[in-house]
Amino acid sequence: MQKKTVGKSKVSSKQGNKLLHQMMLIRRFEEKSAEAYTETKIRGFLHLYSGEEAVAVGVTQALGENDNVLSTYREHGHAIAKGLDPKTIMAEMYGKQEGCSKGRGGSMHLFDASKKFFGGSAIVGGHLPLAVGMALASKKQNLDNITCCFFGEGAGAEGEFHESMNLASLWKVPVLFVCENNLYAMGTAIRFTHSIQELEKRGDSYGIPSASVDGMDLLAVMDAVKKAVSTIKKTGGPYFLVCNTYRFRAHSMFDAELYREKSEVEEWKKKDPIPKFRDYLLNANLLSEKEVDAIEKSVEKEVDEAIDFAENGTWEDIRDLTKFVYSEKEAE
Amino acid sequence: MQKKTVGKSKVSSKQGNKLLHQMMLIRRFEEKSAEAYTETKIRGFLHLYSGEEAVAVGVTQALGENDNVLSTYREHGHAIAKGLDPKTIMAEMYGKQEGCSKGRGGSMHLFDASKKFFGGSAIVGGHLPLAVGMALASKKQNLDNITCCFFGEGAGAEGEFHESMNLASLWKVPVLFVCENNLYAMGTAIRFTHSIQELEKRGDSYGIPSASVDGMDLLAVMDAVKKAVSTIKKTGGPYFLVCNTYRFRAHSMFDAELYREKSEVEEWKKKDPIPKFRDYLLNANLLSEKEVDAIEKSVEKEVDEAIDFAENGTWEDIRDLTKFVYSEKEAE
Amino acid sequence: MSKMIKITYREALKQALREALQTDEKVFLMGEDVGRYGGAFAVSKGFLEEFGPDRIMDVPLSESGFTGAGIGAALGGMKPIVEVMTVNFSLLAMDQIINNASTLLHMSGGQVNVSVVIRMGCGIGSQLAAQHSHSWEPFYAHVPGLIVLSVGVHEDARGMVLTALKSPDPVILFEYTSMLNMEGEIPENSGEVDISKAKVRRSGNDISLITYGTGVYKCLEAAALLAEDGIDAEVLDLRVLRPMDEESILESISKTHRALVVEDAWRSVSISSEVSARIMEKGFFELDLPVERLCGVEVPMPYPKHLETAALPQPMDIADKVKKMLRS
Amino acid sequence: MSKMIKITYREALKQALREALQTDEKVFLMGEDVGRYGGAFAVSKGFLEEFGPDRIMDVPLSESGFTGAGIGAALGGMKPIVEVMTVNFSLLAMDQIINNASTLLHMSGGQVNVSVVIRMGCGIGSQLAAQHSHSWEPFYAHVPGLIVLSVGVHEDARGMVLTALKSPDPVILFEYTSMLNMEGEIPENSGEVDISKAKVRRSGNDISLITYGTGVYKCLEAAALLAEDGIDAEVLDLRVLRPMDEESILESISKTHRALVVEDAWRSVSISSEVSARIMEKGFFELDLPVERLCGVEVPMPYPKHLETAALPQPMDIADKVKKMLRS
Ligand SMILES: Cc1ncc(C[n+]2csc(CCOP(=O)(O)OP(=O)(O)O)c2C)c(N)n1
Ligand SMILES: Cc1ncc(C[n+]2csc(CCOP(=O)(O)OP(=O)(O)O)c2C)c(N)n1
Ligand SMILES: [Mg+2]
Ligand SMILES: [Mg+2]
Repeated sequence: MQKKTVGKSKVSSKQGNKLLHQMMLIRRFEEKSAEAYTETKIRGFLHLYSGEEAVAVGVTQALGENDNVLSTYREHGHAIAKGLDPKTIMAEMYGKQEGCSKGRGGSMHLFDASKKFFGGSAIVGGHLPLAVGMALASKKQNLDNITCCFFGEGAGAEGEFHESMNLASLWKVPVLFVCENNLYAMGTAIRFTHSIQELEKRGDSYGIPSASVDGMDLLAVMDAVKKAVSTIKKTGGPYFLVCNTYRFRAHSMFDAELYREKSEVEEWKKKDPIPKFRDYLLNANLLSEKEVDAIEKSVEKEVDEAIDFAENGTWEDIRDLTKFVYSEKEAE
Repeated sequence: MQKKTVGKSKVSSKQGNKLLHQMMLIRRFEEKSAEAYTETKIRGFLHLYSGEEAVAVGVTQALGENDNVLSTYREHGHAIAKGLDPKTIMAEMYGKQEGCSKGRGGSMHLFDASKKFFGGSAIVGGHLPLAVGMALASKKQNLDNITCCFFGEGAGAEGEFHESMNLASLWKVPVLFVCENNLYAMGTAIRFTHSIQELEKRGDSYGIPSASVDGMDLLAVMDAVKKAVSTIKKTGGPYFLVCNTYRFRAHSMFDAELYREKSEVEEWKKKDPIPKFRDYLLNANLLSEKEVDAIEKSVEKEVDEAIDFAENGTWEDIRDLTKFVYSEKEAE
Repeated sequence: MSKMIKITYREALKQALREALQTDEKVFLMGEDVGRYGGAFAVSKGFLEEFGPDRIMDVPLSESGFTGAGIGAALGGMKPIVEVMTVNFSLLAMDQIINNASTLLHMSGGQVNVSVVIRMGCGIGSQLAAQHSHSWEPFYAHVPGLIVLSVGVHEDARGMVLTALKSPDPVILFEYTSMLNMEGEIPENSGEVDISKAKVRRSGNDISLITYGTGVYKCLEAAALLAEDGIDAEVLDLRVLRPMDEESILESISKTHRALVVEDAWRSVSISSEVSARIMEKGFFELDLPVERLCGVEVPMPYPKHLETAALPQPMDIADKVKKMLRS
Repeated sequence: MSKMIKITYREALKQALREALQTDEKVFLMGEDVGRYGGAFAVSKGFLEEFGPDRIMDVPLSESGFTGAGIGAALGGMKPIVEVMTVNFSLLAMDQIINNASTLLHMSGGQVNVSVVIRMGCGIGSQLAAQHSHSWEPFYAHVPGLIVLSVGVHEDARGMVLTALKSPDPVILFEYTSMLNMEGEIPENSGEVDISKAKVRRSGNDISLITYGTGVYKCLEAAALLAEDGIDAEVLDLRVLRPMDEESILESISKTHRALVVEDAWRSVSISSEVSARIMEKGFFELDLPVERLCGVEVPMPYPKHLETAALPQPMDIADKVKKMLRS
């Protein structure tokens, strides 16, 4: 099913280390988040990214500081990959005012304008038009940044997907649509949500260059996104990349997973992108076992620090309840 | 650009007469409506169908009494073709209670449940989901009717189009989507509304069998729709038919037509479906000049009667203003 | 009188839906994750197995599309129950609900009625923040052609949908996510309930607490607190937000001569505004005090618990407000 | 004081838009048929020629998509003016306006503001029936985070959009289709106007006619009729429907002690409800009479002229209502 990607990216030792580090950090961050959720430190809906790390990391490494990223409620991985500090993310999920959104957003609404990370959106498909608009603004201002928009395959059934693809193509704006096809939208399998399941074909039907890639394979994602970004840079127009992946955990913390077999999950876990990339680096002598251990330790420490930071964060004063309703003034 | 249609439908003399009659009736009806509008007898928005007659007539002749039709605000032609009485349509546009919607709807909201004509919808794209739902109801009840939904190419850019196509395909419901591509959505040409202008390709991207046809050629439309209906009957699922056509008149009565050249309109008028079909019948000796004259006279009379009927219609009592808000009770 | 049983709000909703599905073949349930997932809030858990995929339809994420299809299925003679997972997503279906469901009967001059029930999870969950916590009863209650119901107590959870299915006209049914696990008592043979009238949930003489939805139990709690202080509050559950049962409101006012309207929705242009305005018009001379409102604070819902709690009227706030009103 | 000139409402809107486009390169206009067609209501006629297709963008029929793109363009540093042809179609964009535009500032903890102006043609045209004639100011006025303006007079048509473009937060601007051809007088150098306060359009002592939008000239007409009968009505144009200028309302009440609220929107859960409720809360003891409302009759708009006219408050109805109130 996957389109062949021509020749895998070579990574340097340093780059490999960094990317593996990111993926492992995301994984560990999610595990700790789940624990914190169980301890009721984090509340609301919590959607974990475990299993999909190669997508966020593989795509984001190709973006620059000035490139915009928009994502869904399952966005911790994208936020970390875009350079948000895990401390402020964890504090956000604790609801502390030291959080990246001052505690107002929680897990589903991570923001950091300084890092060009524009949320964290919890209306499925609702951020696609925003991404097209941001790309339009870039075009109008002759900026040379691109806007990258992550969303799930479930979102592809929403009308906003259609409208956004059509607008992006008509206007020829530099937006990279990244569809994370993890086969399920909550408990609804893709065969019940899309009449045509090879979603990359959708892109063609808008005249948008498109490809699909094995989203469990970091190098493949890197290759695919390299092509995507260079196409965008060349044409100034949009690109649609489908990353076929899988979430290892439940949809959110409220999910009995009645809709899929344990064995299916186990099958997919064999394709875990982290050991796959780690082993690649080891086998290619780009990384040593010792370095892997060092990453593991570092990751553990970073996440612990994030938890500490969140624990030590402070609650916003209730008297400030109506802040952030209008700019620099309070709501009535 | 048009897909070849395999062999044109043969029509009998009687059928030819009837179809020509319908097309001519629609044309004349629209002309009279425009006059009545100028005389301020009809108000609101009035969207005329002149030029597109082969679509309504060609498609509807293939439908049965129990087949449902839903249409847009440009629906006089569809209503006439589906067997609504021109009298009640004209009365509706006059706002008289003898109108097919009791005068409540006007030009944009013609209804006749007894004829399975379900409007007359003025939110572009808004009736597509309804059509899918009606087809779903047919499937659930094992009825063997189909639901036919007319809409413009402009509507195809709305999210509802995407959602409806996907749902119809997933659910495999007997709906015939007829896109009347008249090249303009108000003043916006198709190249500004669709990144891919061969709209039939959209159908493919949902796994819906699709075709396009010269909508100025009645016989071609009949052929195409025959295939469409038989596919629906065979598969139980949807079909997407694009009829390429042109509106000879302005979008509505409020339109200075700044967006297109007079010469373009003149070019298209050469493809007028009515003389084309008339000449075909004459040449094939399926109809005589005398019979054409008879049709013309009859049509004139029918439309005059419609006007008379409307003129003699009565105004609903103002005290009934809040009728039809809830079933069989009045609004507060 | 029949035996009383204990039941959660979720279970009451579930029993009602099951009864509807069992009784009428034309009834079917459609919505995101109502089937294989078991319902986002486990209300329809087990239904897919019991009724099969034709009666329990999982739909793709496409609120406008499937809500419109539900309306269309009603036109086609079925009795669809459309579940919009939460009210927040209903904005995507608003065109279908307002421009189609509420107008078709009128535009067709009475020919075409839309007998559809649209259920929506409403209000806060628990710290679901600004895109998942809102209360949009005020939007729908504005629109003629719709019947808008709010499920404030367990008995209505067990009965409203059954009556709603008999309505020839479109019904919007608000269910409250935050109440799903709450236990309550209902008669064992509980079933259909009236859907035209408000209902007094606690009779009292000193002040009318007029409310709906999540406000009902909160007001009852507040009334209990007030009773300790010798204040006898009446709690009127509006139940039907459209068309509003003005008579019951005025009746209550003519007894208590004072009113506080309570709701989780934002204050401006809300159900409370309407209640207050109606009392102004028809109950003015009965009033000993101006009607006041205690509503959701006008801020998109913040994530942290303490701010979420502060953003909504709590029983204590209601009691305090009443005391302040009576003191004045 | 500057010279007064005669101008249509349409021309006033047009001059304002042109000025905005001329003054700020970041401003652009996007919407269905704003360019080649000249604007559905000819407001932007000639703009495409003057400013080119990058500044005057015709968009496909996709209200959610292009409104969201306008919001996104604001995030990206531009100053978009999004035209939603009529308010009726804005239901398709409501998710973008409410779940995105109004919440982003809050959800991001103040980092991301949405400086977009969304213009909508509102109210009746002339016999446009039930999908094209509605007044949905009440929906938007309910939502914190939005600034909601109603263009009731020519001066505001000439000025509001200019001030709105300076707002860091999203502004919804209601323009009235039925007023486009109406002539009015404005100062020759008319421009930016305040967008935080209501405004007394006619000063009077006997009763306050509180209104907005199409209600303003209708109330002025009614006031003229009433003057013949020696009744001195004040006309207060709310102008800003959110956040509402309560102070001006109370000020007027404390002078007249009587009020009638007038609007074209349906009565239940409307702007009038809110005005009445606020007077109840803070102006109760000033009142000589209960506040009354004269609103759109609660029916989807019927097509025939006589029913359309009957469905909305007319100057004569307003005057009659006032007389009845004062007689009581
Ligand atoms: C408009 C809307 N409808 C429904 C929901 C509830 N919901 C949240 S996530 C989700 C599934 C989305 O699936 P997909 O787009 O594939 O993303 P994934 O969660 O798999 O990453 C649903 C139905 C929502 N948040 N927004
Ligand atoms: C949702 C919505 N947006 C905008 C309009 C205004 N409008 C009415 S018709 C029309 C053009 C539709 O074009 P198309 O679908 O091609 O149909 P045609 O009129 O050409 O038959 C527009 C923009 C509307 N009625 N509904
Ligand atoms: Mg998914
Ligand atoms: Mg067209």
